[in-house]
Amino acid sequence: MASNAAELPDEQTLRTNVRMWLERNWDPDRKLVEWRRMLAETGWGCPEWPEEWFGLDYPSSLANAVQDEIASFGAIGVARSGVRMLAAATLLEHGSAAQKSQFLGGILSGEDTWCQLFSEPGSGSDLAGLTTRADKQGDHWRINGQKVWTTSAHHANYGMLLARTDWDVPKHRGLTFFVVDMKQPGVEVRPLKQMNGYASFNEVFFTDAIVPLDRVVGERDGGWSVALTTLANERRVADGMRAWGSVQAGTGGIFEELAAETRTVNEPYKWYPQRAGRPDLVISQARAADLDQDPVVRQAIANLLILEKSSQWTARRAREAHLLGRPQGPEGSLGKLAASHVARAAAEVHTMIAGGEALLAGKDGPLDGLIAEILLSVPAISIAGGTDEIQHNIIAERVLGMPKEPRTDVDRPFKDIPRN
Amino acid sequence: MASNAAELPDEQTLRTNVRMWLERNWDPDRKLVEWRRMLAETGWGCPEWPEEWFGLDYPSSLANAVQDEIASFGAIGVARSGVRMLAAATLLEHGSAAQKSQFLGGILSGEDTWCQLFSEPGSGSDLAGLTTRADKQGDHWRINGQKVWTTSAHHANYGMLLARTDWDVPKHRGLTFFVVDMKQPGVEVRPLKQMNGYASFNEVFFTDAIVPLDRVVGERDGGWSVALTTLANERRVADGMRAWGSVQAGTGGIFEELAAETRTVNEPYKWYPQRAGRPDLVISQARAADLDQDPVVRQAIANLLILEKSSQWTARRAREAHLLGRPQGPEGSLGKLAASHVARAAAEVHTMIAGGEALLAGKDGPLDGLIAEILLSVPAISIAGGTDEIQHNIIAERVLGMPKEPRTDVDRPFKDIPRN
Amino acid sequence: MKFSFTEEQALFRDIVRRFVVEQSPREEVRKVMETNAGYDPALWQRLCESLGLHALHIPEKYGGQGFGAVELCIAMEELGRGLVCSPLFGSSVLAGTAILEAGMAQDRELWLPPLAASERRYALAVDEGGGCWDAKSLTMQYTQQGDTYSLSGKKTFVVDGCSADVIVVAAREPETKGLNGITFFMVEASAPGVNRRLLDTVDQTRKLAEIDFNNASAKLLGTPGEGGSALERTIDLCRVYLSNEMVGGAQRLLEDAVTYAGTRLQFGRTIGSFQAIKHKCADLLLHVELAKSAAYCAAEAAATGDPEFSALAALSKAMAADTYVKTAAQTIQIHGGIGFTWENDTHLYFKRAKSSETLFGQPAWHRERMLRGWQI
Amino acid sequence: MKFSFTEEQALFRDIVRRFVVEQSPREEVRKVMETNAGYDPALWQRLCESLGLHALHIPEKYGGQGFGAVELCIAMEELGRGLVCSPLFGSSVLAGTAILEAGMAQDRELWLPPLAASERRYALAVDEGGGCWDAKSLTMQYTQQGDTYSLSGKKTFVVDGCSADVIVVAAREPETKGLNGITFFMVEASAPGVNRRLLDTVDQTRKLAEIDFNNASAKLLGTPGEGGSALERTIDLCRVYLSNEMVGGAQRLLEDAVTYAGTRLQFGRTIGSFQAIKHKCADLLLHVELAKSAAYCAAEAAATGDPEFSALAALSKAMAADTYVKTAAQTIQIHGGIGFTWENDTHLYFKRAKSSETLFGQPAWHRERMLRGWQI
Repeated sequence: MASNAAELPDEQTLRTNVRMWLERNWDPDRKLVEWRRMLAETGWGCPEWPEEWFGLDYPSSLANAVQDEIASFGAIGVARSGVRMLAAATLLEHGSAAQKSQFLGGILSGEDTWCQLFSEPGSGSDLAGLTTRADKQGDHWRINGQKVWTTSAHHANYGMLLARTDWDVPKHRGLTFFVVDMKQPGVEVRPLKQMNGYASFNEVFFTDAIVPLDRVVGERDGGWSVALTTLANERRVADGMRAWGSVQAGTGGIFEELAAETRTVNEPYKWYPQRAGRPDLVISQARAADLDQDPVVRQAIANLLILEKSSQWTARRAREAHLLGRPQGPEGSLGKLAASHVARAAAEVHTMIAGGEALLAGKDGPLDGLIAEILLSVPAISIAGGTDEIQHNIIAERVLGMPKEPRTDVDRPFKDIPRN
Repeated sequence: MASNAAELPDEQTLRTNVRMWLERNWDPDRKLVEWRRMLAETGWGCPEWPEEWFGLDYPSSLANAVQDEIASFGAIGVARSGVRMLAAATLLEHGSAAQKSQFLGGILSGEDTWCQLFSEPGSGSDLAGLTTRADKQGDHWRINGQKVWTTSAHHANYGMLLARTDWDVPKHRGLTFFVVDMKQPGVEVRPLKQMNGYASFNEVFFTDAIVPLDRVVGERDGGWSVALTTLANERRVADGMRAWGSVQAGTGGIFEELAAETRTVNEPYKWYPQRAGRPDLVISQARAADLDQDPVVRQAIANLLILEKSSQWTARRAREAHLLGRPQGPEGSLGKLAASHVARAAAEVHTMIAGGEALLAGKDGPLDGLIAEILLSVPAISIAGGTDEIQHNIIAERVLGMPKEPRTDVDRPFKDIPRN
Repeated sequence: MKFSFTEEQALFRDIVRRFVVEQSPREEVRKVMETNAGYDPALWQRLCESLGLHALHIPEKYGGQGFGAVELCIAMEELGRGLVCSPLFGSSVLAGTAILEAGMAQDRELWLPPLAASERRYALAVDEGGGCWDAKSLTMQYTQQGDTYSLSGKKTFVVDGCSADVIVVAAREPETKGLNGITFFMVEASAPGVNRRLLDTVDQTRKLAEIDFNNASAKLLGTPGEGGSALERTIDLCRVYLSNEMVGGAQRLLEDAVTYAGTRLQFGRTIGSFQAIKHKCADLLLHVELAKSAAYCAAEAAATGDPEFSALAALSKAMAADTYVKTAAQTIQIHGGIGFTWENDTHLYFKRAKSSETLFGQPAWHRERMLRGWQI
Repeated sequence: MKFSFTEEQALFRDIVRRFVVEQSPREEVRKVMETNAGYDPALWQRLCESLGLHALHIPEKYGGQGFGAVELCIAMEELGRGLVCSPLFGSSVLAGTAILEAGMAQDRELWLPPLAASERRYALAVDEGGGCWDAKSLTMQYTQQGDTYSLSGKKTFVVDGCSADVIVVAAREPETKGLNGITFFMVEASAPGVNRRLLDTVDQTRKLAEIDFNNASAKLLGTPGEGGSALERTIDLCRVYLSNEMVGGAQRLLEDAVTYAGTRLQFGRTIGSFQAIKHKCADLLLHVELAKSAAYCAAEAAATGDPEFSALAALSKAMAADTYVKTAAQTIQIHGGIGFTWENDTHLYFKRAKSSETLFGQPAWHRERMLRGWQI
C-alpha cells in the first residue's frame, strides 16, 4: 500500500523527529521487550509496514533513514531477525485482522519466536507433496505428521504450518496454512544432527496436536498461495538476518538481553560461512603451506578467484538493475547456483593446499579445524534451499523459457499420486 | 545354428585342406569378383555362416583358422567390408530364401555395395519416430521421404530402408524394412558436408521411388525388430571394417582391384582417428613445443593418460569376460561414453600445447593441420552412433536398472504424436 | 557500467544489434568468409558511415567519435554476436589502439585521421609465433641508420594483415630484452621487402597473415625504446575487446541452443523438455552471465584506468574463452548430428571460439598473469 | 587378473563380502568408530580366524596364508565396500608389508610370526607432516651407540598408531638425503620415550596417531642405510591396496545412490527416473569402472613385479581418489537433505573418501609421479 507522497515528511525532518523521540525515550536500562513495544507503537520500528499495523507506509528510502537514525543513535530496533519476519510478511499479506493484532506485536517485541513447518522427510524438492494431515474435529484442527529442517523449532512458540486438508483434489489445492502453538503436548521437537557435527535443524513430530479454527491463515485449502508468500520472502529475510547479527552493542541491561537473543538466533548459522567454501582463506593458506608459487595450485586458485569475482559482479549487476528500477535480467536468478560452484571449487583448493591435514579437526587441523569444517559443510550448499537440480530446472524454465517436463502429479487427486 | 561337433574337421586338417585348395585355385591375375565367387562357393569365405548360404556352420575358432590360412597364404578373402555385412547379417536372420539367394552372393563377391537408410533429419535419437513413408500401390511400394547420415549411399546399389507403413498404430509397430534399389530415378543422393570439411555422409531423397513387393524383409509392419538386428551388428561390423582396410597387398591385377575397393570403402572414415582425439600424439607434441616439463600441461596430459589407459583396461576387462564366457558386466557398455571423455580431454590438451597454432590448417598448422582436424572432428564422437545423452539413458536403465522416464509417445497412434 | 550500462549505452547497443541483424545476416557471413579479404567493402563502408564504429574510440580531434572503451566493448559484443566479418578488430581496434597508446601527438595527428576517415586500413604485427602476443618475448630487432629505420624478420597472427594498407610493427632496439627497448613502427604494406601471406586458418571469419619483412623501410611511431608499456597496455585492451566479442558470441549460441531445443521434437516431446538438455542450458546461462560480468568489469577498468586493469584483462580473457568454447561445444551437442554439419551455423561460432581462445594467449596463461597482476 | 579374476579369486571375494555383510553391518561401524581403539577386538578376532585376512599376504613359512597382492587387493576392496573398521590396514598391510620388503630373513622370522598369529599388532610410522609419506623427504635421524639404536622426533599420520604393540619406524642415517641412508626400526610401543596421541580426524573410521619418540630404544630392521627402495616399494604397494579399498567404497556408494533414487518418490515419480539423477549415476558408473580397471591393473603389477609398477601405483591412487571423492559428493547430492545428516551413512564414506584422497599423497602429486615413472 503506497502512501500519498504529499503526506510524507522530508527526510531531514523525519531524522530530527526520530532523534528527538529517541533522546526522550531511549534508556539502556529498560527491559528489551518494553522498549521494543514502545518503539513499535511509534511506527518507527517498521516504517515500511502499513499504518494500521505498526508502520507508517513509508517507502524504503525513508524507512532506511529511520533505521539509520536509530542505529547511529546507538539504540536498539524492533526484533527483525529470524523466521519471525517471514511470519510477519505472510500475516501482513494473508492474515485476518485478528491474527495481525494477535501476532505482530509479539513478533516486533521479540517476545515470540517462530519457525517454519513446511518441509517433510517425504517432500523436499516436491514441497507440495507433503503429507502432514490436518483433520477438522469440532472446534479445532487435529494435526498428525512429521516436519523436518525446522530451524529454531526448539525455542519457537509459534509455527507456520502447511498441512494437507483435502486428499481428493490435486496436490497444490488441498493444503491449508496454520499458525500452530509449538508449546503443546502434541508437538515434539528433536534436533537433527548433520554430517558436520552441528545440529542446526530439527525434526518436528505432530501427534494429535491441536490448532483452533481461527488459526487458519488465508483460505482453507488455499494454503499453497500463502506459503508462496513465505517462500518469496525467505531470501530477503535471510539477508536481513545476517546483517542483524553483527549490529549493536552498548552498555546497559538491554544490550545483554539483545546479545543473548542474537546468540540464540545465530547459533544454527554459525557454520554457514564454511558452507560457502571460504575462498577468502585460500591465498593465506596457500602462503602458509608454501604452495602459493606452485603452478598447479595457482591454476586452481585462479579458477576459484575468477568464479568468485564473476559471481560477485553478477550479483552487483542484479542489484544495480534493481536499484535503477530495470526489469530483472537472468543475472538475478543465478546467485544460488553460482554459490554452489564457488563453494565446491574452494573446498577443492583447500584440500589441495592442506593435503593430508585437511581432514584433521580441532587443534590438530589447520586453522583449528576450520578447513575440515569447510569440507564437511560445503555439500550442504547445493542442497539446502532448493537443490542445484531444482535450480537448473527453475532457471531453464523461468529464465530461459524452456518447456516444462510433462507432469503426471499435478492434475490428479493427491491420494492417487505415488509417494513414499 | 550350431553344427554337430562330430562333423567338424580338426583344425590342422582344415588348414591343410584350405591351403591345398588355395594352391590349386589362387591366381592373382583373376578378376576379383570371379575369385570371390569361387571362394564363396567353397564355404571358406564365411565359414561361420550356415551351410546352405555360403558357409559351413563353423564355430568362430575354426572360422578364424580359415581366415588366417587365407591371409597367410597371401590370398584375398570375400568382401566383408562396409555396410554390406550389416545387410548380410540382417538378411541371414530375417530374409526370405529368395532374398538370401538373390543378395548374399553379390555381397560376398563385392559386386554389390549397400547402405543403411534408417536415420532421418527428424529422427535421430528417436529412430522409431521416422516419417519416410512407404505406400502400397498395386504390385509395389512407393517411397517418399528423406534419410540422412547415409555412408556410401553415393556408390551403393542397394539400401536397407526402414519406412513407415502404418500411421495408425504406435510408432514401433508401423515400420517396414525394405531392400531398395538405389539406382533408380526416384532416389537422389547428395553429399552432406561436415564442419571439419569432409563429406563422409549423404542425404538421400526419395520421391516416388519404387520397391517391389518381394523386397520386404521380415513382416510388413514388423520392420523394427529387423532393424534391431542391423543395429546390433553395427558395432561388430564397424570393428571388422577397420581391420579389413589394412590387410592384403600383393602383385597382380586382383590386388589393384582390391586396393581401389579399399580406398572407396575407407574414404568416408579417414578422419575417424582424429575424431578420437589422438591422445597418442600428445606427448610428442608437448615435447616438440617444449612444454613437456610445464607442470600445468603435465597435469592435463596425466589426466588424459589416466582416462585413456583406464578406458583401454576397461575394454580389456570386457573382452576377457566375453572370452571366458562370463556374463557381461557394466564394463562392456561404457566404451562409447569413455571414448567421448578421452577424445574431449585429448582435444583440450592439444589446444593447450599448440596454443595459437592449434587452429592453423594445412601446411601452416602443426602436423600439417592434423591438430586442427582433431579439434574439428572431436565434436562428432559424442553424437554419432547415439549421443552421450542417449548413452547415459541406456547405461542408467539397462546397466544400473534405473527406472525409465514416463513416456507419452509409445502407446498412441503415431499420427497423434507431436513431431517436427 | 561497471555494473549497469547507461541508457545511452543501451540505446547504442540496440542500434548496433539492429544494424547487424539487418546488414550482416549469417548468409552474408558465409559469403564473405570464403573471400581472401574476409570482409565485404560495401558492408564495411555502411558500418563506418552509419555507425562510425571504425572510429568509435578515436578522439574527436582526430576525426573520431571520441567514445571510450565501454562503448567499443558494446560494439565488439554485438559484432561477436553476429559473427560480423569486418576490419574493425584488426584495423581500428588493434592498430588504432596501438597508435593511440604508443604514438606521440604528431604521430596521432599523422596516422589517426586517415583511419577515422576510413580512407586507410591498418594492422598490428606483434606476435612472432605461438599467438600469445607477449610483449616481453618479442625478438624482432630494428636497424637504424641515421634517421631511417628498417625491419627484417617475420611476424605472424597479424589480424587482417593481408588486407591492410599500413602495418604497425612492434620491434625492439638491438641488445634489449623484456619490456625495455620496444619500439613501434609504421610500415607501408606496399613497401619493398614486405611479403604477406594469408594463413590457412580454420576460423574463416577472422583472417590472419604471416608477414615477412626483408629490410623494409619503417617510420618511427612514438619514442624509440619506450614502447614497452604501451604495447602491453595495447594488447591488454585488445584482450578486453576480444573478451566482449566472445561473450557476444556465447550469448548468441546459447539463444540458438535454447531455440533449437524448444522446437526440435524427439520421443513426442521437445528435446528442451528433457533435463539433460535443460540443465545443460541453465549451466551455460550461468557461465555466460559470469563471463559477461567479467568482460563488462574489465571494460570499465579499461575506461577508468583502474590499477587492477591488467589483472582484470587477464581474468576476462580467461573466463570469456573458457565460456565461449564450452558454449560452442555444448551447442553442437544440443543440435545433435545437424550441429556437426557445415550447413548449420554453430560450427562458425565454434571455430571463432577456438581461435579466440588462443589468440593473445590461452586461458591457463592468463590465469597465471592475473595472479601476478594481483601480486599473488 | 590383470583383466579378469580367477574363479578362486571370485570365490574368495564372495566369502569376504558375505563375512562383511554379516559381521560388520554399518551399525557396527558406527559403534566402533566412536571408540578410541577404532576397532572391535572380537570382530577382528573373527576376521583373523575365519578368513585369515590379517596374514593373507604373509608367506606360509611365517605362519601366513601366502597369498599375493591381488588377493589382498580383493580383501581391501571388500572391506572398503563395507567400511570395515579393523587393524588390517595399519598392522598387516602397512607394517607387515614394510617388514616383508625391508626385513632380512632373521627379521622376518622374528617379527612376522606374531603378526601371522594375530598375537601382536604393528603400525608403520613414516610421515612427518603433510601426509604424502614421501620417502625422500623423511628427516628423522637415528642415533647409534655401538649396537644399540635410538630414535628421537615426531611421526604423524600413523594409521592405528595408538592401538599397535610395535611401531615400525623409518628414519635416516645422519647426514644422508633422498633415498640414501633410510633405515627401518622396530620400536615397542610401551618403550620409555614413546608418546602416542590420537589425532582428531574427521574420518572416524580410520584412526591416526601422532607419535613422539624421545630417545626411544629401537631395534634394527634390515640393513642400515639400505631401506630406501624398500620404503618406496612399501608405500607404493600400500597405495595400491588403498586404491582397491577406495573403489570398493565408491562402488558401494553408487549402489546406495541408485537404490535410493529408485525408491524415493518426488513429483509422483521415483527421482531415479529424472535424467538429472539418472545421467549422474551413469557418469558415476563410468568413473567407478574406470577406477576399478586402474586399481586391478595396479594390483596385478604389484603381484608380478611389473617394471611400470610405481607409475601404475600412482595412476591407480589418483584415479581412485578422484573417483571416490566425486562419487561420495554426488551420492550426498542424490540423497538431498537426508544425505547431509549424520543419520544417513553416506557421510561416513564421504569422510573416508576425503581422508583416503590425501593419505599417501594427493591426486595431482601422483599424476606428476606417474609421468616421471614413465620417463615423461
